[in-house]
Amino acid sequence: MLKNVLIANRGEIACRIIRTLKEMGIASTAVYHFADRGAPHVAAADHAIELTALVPTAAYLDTAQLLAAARTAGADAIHPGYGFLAENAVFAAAVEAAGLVFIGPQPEVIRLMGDKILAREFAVAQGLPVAPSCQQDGTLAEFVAQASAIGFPLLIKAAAGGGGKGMSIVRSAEELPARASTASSEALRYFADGRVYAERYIERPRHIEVQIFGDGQGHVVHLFERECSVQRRFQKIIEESPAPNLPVALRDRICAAAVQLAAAAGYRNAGTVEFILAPDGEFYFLEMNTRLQVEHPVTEFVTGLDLVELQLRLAGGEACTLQQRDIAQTGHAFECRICAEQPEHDFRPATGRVAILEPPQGPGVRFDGGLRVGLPVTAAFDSMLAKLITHAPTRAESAARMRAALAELVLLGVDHNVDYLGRIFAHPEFLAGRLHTGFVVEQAEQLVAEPLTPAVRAAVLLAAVLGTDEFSRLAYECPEPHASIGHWRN
Amino acid sequence: MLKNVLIANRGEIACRIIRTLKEMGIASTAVYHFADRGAPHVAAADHAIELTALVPTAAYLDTAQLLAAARTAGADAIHPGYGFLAENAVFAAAVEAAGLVFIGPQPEVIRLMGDKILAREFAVAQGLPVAPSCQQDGTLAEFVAQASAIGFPLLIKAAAGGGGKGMSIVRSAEELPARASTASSEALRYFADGRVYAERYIERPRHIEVQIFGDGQGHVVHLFERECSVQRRFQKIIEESPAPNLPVALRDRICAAAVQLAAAAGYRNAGTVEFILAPDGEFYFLEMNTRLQVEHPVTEFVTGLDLVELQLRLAGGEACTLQQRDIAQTGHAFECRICAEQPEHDFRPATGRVAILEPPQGPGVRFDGGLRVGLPVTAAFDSMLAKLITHAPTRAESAARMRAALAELVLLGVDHNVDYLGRIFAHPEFLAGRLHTGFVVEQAEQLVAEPLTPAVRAAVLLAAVLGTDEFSRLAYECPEPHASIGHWRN
Amino acid sequence: MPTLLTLDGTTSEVDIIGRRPQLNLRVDDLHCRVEELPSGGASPCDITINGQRHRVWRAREGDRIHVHLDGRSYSVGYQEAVRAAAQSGHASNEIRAEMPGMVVELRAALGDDVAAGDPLLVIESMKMQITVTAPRAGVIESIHVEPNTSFQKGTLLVLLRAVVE
Amino acid sequence: MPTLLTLDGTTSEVDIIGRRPQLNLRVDDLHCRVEELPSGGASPCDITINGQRHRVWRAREGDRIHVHLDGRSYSVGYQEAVRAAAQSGHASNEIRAEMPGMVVELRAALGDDVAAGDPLLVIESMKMQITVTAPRAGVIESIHVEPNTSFQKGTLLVLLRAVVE
Repeated sequence: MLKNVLIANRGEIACRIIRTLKEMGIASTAVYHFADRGAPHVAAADHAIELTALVPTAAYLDTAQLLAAARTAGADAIHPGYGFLAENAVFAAAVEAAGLVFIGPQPEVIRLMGDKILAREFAVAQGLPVAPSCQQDGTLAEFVAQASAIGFPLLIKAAAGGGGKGMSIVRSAEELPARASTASSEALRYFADGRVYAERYIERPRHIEVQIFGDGQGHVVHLFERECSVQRRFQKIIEESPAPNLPVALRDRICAAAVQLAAAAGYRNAGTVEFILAPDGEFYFLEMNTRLQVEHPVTEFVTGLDLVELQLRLAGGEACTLQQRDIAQTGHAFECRICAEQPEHDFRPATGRVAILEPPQGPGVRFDGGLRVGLPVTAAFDSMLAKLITHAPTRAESAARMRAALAELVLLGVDHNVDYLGRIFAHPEFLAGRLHTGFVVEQAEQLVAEPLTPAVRAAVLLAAVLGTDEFSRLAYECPEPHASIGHWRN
Repeated sequence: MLKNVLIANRGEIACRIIRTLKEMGIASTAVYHFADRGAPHVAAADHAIELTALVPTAAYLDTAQLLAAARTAGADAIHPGYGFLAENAVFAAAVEAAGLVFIGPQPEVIRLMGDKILAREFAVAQGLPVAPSCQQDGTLAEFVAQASAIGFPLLIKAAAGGGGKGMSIVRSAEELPARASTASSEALRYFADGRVYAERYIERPRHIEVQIFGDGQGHVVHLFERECSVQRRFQKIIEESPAPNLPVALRDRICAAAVQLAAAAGYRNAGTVEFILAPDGEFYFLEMNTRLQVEHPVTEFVTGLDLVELQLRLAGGEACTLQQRDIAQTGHAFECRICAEQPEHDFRPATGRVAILEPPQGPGVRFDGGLRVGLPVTAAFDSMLAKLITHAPTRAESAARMRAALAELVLLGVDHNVDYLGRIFAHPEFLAGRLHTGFVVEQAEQLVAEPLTPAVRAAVLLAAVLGTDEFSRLAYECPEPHASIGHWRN
Repeated sequence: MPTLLTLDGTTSEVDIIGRRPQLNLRVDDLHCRVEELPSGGASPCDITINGQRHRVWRAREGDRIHVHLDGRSYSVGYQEAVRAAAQSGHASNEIRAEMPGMVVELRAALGDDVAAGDPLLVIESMKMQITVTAPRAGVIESIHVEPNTSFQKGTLLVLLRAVVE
Repeated sequence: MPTLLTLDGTTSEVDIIGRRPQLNLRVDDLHCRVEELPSGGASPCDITINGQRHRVWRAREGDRIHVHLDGRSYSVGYQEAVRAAAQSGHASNEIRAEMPGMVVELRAALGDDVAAGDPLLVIESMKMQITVTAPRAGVIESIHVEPNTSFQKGTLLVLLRAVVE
C-alpha cells in the first residue's frame, strides 16, 4: 500500500487523483507553480509544494524539482496524470532511479509506444492491422517519392508527435512536397525531431480506442472501447462508451487486438490502444497512449470501476486480481470536455476569471473539474477546464441526460463551449450515432447557434443590464413613492 | 407521453423530479408557498405557481389549490414526491377525478396500504409472514389485555401512523397501560385516529425493504433490497444496497415476498415493501410505502435505472417492458441523509441560513439537494436538507468513498449531521455490516466526537477569528511598514 | 486585550503576540505561528499554523462564525456572543424557546424542585419532539405556556427560582 | 438617454418607459413589461418579461456582463464597452494581440493588399495555433513582430492603412 503520492500535474486530473487517494487513505502531495497557488488541487491535497519556473507550465515539467519535492514530502510514488511528463520515458526512469514508484508503465514501454514508427512496427509484429504507410528515413525528397507510392489521400504527421500537432491531410501529388516540408519543420519545432511520417488517409474514419490494464507480468484485461470521433482541431471533445452502431463481433476483435498488443509489451498499469475504424469495418492500429486518458470517466461509468484506484493498488504492490469475466459494460456513458474557447471563432482559446460556477447534479451525472469561483483562466495552461460525464441505461437516455446537464451547468466569467456541445447533443446525425472524425467540420453549419429571437435577445439584454448597479438605480430608485417600488428589490 | 407535470412537493425531491422531466423533455410546474419563493425547485421548474396558506406546509397539502394550479399550468399529471400528499388516497382520487394522471398507485391501493391493520391482513392473506400482534378494536383496557397475551417486549404504535410517530417499546406488563394511553393520545393528535396497535418487538431487528415496480395489471418486478437499519428517532439516516451479510437465498425470499404482495394488490408504479429481519433470519412484513422513497437513489445506483423516469413513462401510458431478468444489482451504494440538526443534543433540529455550499464531486458520488447559498433553513419544514449517495464495486470501497465525500462536502450556516455521519462511517461495527435499528442508540458513546486536540482547537479558533474584519484588521493593519506584511493579504 | 471565542461550550482567549516576520498569536496557552495563503478573498483559503496546513471555509452570521476545517464543521461564538452568554448566565432563570414550535406536554409543575437536566416540558418543532431540560438546579417559579399551544422563538416558557443554599 | 448594449456583434438600446405599476422597458422596438422576483440578492434570480419567466445568473467583469439565461450563456458588452468599440472602430488600423502568445508564421508582407478575413499571421497561444485575419480591407502599413518571438496581450502586431477609394 502506498503511503504518500505526489501528483506531478494540476487542474481537474490532479483533483481527480487526490479524490481517490483520500478514499484510499493515502496522503496526497500537490505541486504548483506560483500562478496556480489558489488552484483547487493545491487546496485539496494534504501537502502542497511550490515549484519555481519562469513559465508556469515549465514547473510541471521540471524533473529535478519534482523529485526534490517528492523527497521533501516523503512521497513513495508519483502519479503523472495525463499530459506534462505522463509519457516521458526519461522522467519515468528518473522516478524509478530515485527509488520511487512511477504510477504508469515501465519506462521502456513508454519509449517504445512513444515513437510512432517503433510502435507501429511492434504492432505489425503482433499481427495488428496497420494502415499502409511510410516513414522518412532519408531526405525529404525520398520521403515524398515513397509517400506518393502509397496513393492519396495521405495523412502526414510528425513521427515523434501527438495531439494533432503538425498533422495534415494531402489529397494530391502536387501539394505533397510543400506539405511535407511544413510538417517537417513543425515536427522539428514541437518535438525537436523533424522526421515525418505518412499513411493512407481513411475517409470518414472513426476513432475507436480500447482501455486496457496490465499487471506488467503479461496479464492484461480490457475495459471495453470508447468512441472519440467527435473532435475539433484534431482534439477530442466528446467521448462515449460503448461505441454506437458497432457490431459486437467487431468490438470484440478490436478489444482482443488491444489486449494482444499490451500483453506482448508486458504492459503495466492503465493504457489505451487507439484504432482508426474505416466505414468498411476494417480497423487499423493508430497508437498506444501509455497513461490515464482524459476520457477515462466514461469507462468508469460503464464498468463501475475506479481506474485511479486500480492504478494505485497495482503501484502499491497489490496483485491485479481483475479478470476479464468480471468486467461488464453496463449502460451508456458520454463525456464532454468543457473548454475555455469560442466555438463561433474557430474554437479560439478564451481567457477570463471564473465568476459563477454551478455544476450540474443528479442521477448519472458527474462533473470533474479543477475550478473554483475567482480562479483566473489564463493562456498559461491548456484550455480544458472540466469534464461533464453522464450515464444512463441507453445511449438516447444518456444523451438526454447530457443535454439537460449541459443546460444546468452554469459557468460564467470566461467564454466556453458548453452551448456548442449542447447543439451537438441535439444534432440528429450525432443522436443517430453516425460519427466520424470529420463530423464537427462537416456539420459546422448545423452547429452554429440559431439567431436569437427578438424576445430572447431582449431577455438577455435586460437580465444583463438589470444586474448592473447603474441601471438598476435608474430603474428602481425613481422619484415615485418608495413603497410602490419596494418589492422590486426585496 | 406526458406533456406537463405538476410537482406537489418542494425541496430536494422536487428538484430531483424536475431533473428527469427536463431530460425527458416534459414541462415541469412547481408550486410554492411564499416562504419558499427563493427555493431552488421554484427556479428549476419551467413554471411556478404560488399557493397561499398561513402555515407554509399547509400550502403543499391543499388539494383544491393544487388542482387549480394544475389547471392553470395546463398540467396533465401530478407527481406527489414523498411526504405531504404522496400517500393520501383522497388526494390521489381527487387528482384522477379532475382528469389528471396521479403518478403513483391506484387510490384504493394507497388506502389499503395506508391502514396498518388492513395492510397486515392483506399480507397475511398473501402468505407473508407477520409478527404476532393485536389491534385495538374495543376499549383501551381490552387492548392492554390482548397485547399482554402476546408477550414482551412489545412495540406499540398508531394504527394509522408512520414515521415513528407515537411509537414506543414496552418491556413489561406494568408499564403497558400508561404507554398504551400515551400512544393512543399521540395517535389521535397526529393522525386523528386514536386506535393503537401492538406487535412482538424483535430485539436487534434489521430494517430491510424491497423496491418494487408494477404496471397496475399484475406485472411486478423488484429492484432488489435496501437496508435502512441505521436510524435515529425511528427515522432512517443511512440506507444501503445490497444489505450487508444477507445470504442470497434469504434476500431472494424477501424480494419474492415483496413481489407477491404487490402483484396481489395489482400495484401500479413504484413502491416499497418494508420488512423486519430478526437475528435468527426470520423476516416479517412491516408495511408498504405506496410512493417513491427518500432512499430511492441507492437503488438507482445499483440497478442503473432512473426510478422517476420509470414512473413517468408508465404514467404517460407506455407499457412497462421491464423484466426481472433485465435488472441486476451491481456494486454497493450508500445514502446519507444530511439533516439540519445537532447530533450532540439528541438530534435537535437546527435552523439558520445556507452561507457556503460545496457539494462533493467525482466518480460514484451523487448529491441530491434543494439548497442554494442564501436559502433560509427554518422550522417550517422537515429538517432533511439533502442526500449524499455513493457507489463503488464493494461495500468497503463505497464506505471509503462516502467518508471522503462527507469530508469534501462543505455546508456552513446551519448545524448539521455531516460530521456525525462521518463518524458512523468510521465505526468498526458499521463497517463490518453488523447493523440493527438500535445501532445509533447502542453505539451512542462511540459516535460522540473525540475531544479536540489543543492544536486543532487553536486552528479552528484562529481560522474563525482571522475571517472577521475586526480581528484581521488588528492582526494585519499594524503600524509596522506595510511592505513587510503586504503578502499576508495578497 | 485578548479576543474571546467559544467552541464546544468552552471559551478561549486569542491574542496577538507579534506581527513580524510572521504573525504570532496565542490561543490560551498555545503559541501559534500563522501564515495565510492568499485565496483571492473568498473561501476556501489555506492557513498554516505552526507548519501544519489547514484548508478552511468560513462564514460569519452575526456573532457566530461557521468554520469548515480539514473536512469537519465547527460553530464558533465570537466576542459579542461571549458577552451575551455571560449576561444570560446571570439570567438563566428564564427558559426561552430556541425555535418556534408547539407545547406537547408539561413534565414539571409549579413549585417542583428540579435538578440540572431534569425534563421541564416536551415541545414539537420541525416535526420532531424535543424535551426541554433544566439548565441548572432550581424551583419552578412559573410556567408560561400550556399544552397544545404554539409559541415563537424567544418565548419565555418556564421561569426558575434559584435554590437558596 | 438609452443605455447601449452589445450582443453577438450588434448593439441595442435599452430605455426606461415607466416604473409603475410595473417596470416597463424598451429594447430597440420591443416593449417589455418586467418583474424581478427577489432572490436574496445573489444569482440566480427570476426575471419575468411579458409574462415569460427566465432563470438568470449574471456576473459582471468590467465592461462585460456574463449572463446565463434559460440554460444558455451569453456575454453582453455594456455602455462603456460600446463607446470603446466605437472609438476602436476608428482605430481598427491597429491589429493587437488579444492574448499573450508566440508568432508562428507571417502570412502577409509589407505593402500587401488584404481583404477583410485575409490571413495576416499565425500565432500560437494556449497550445493552439490561431490565424489572425484582417478586420477589414487595407494595405499592410507595418509589421511589428517576427516569427518565433513572443508577445504580450495588447501588443501591436500589424498596422493597416485604409485603401483610398
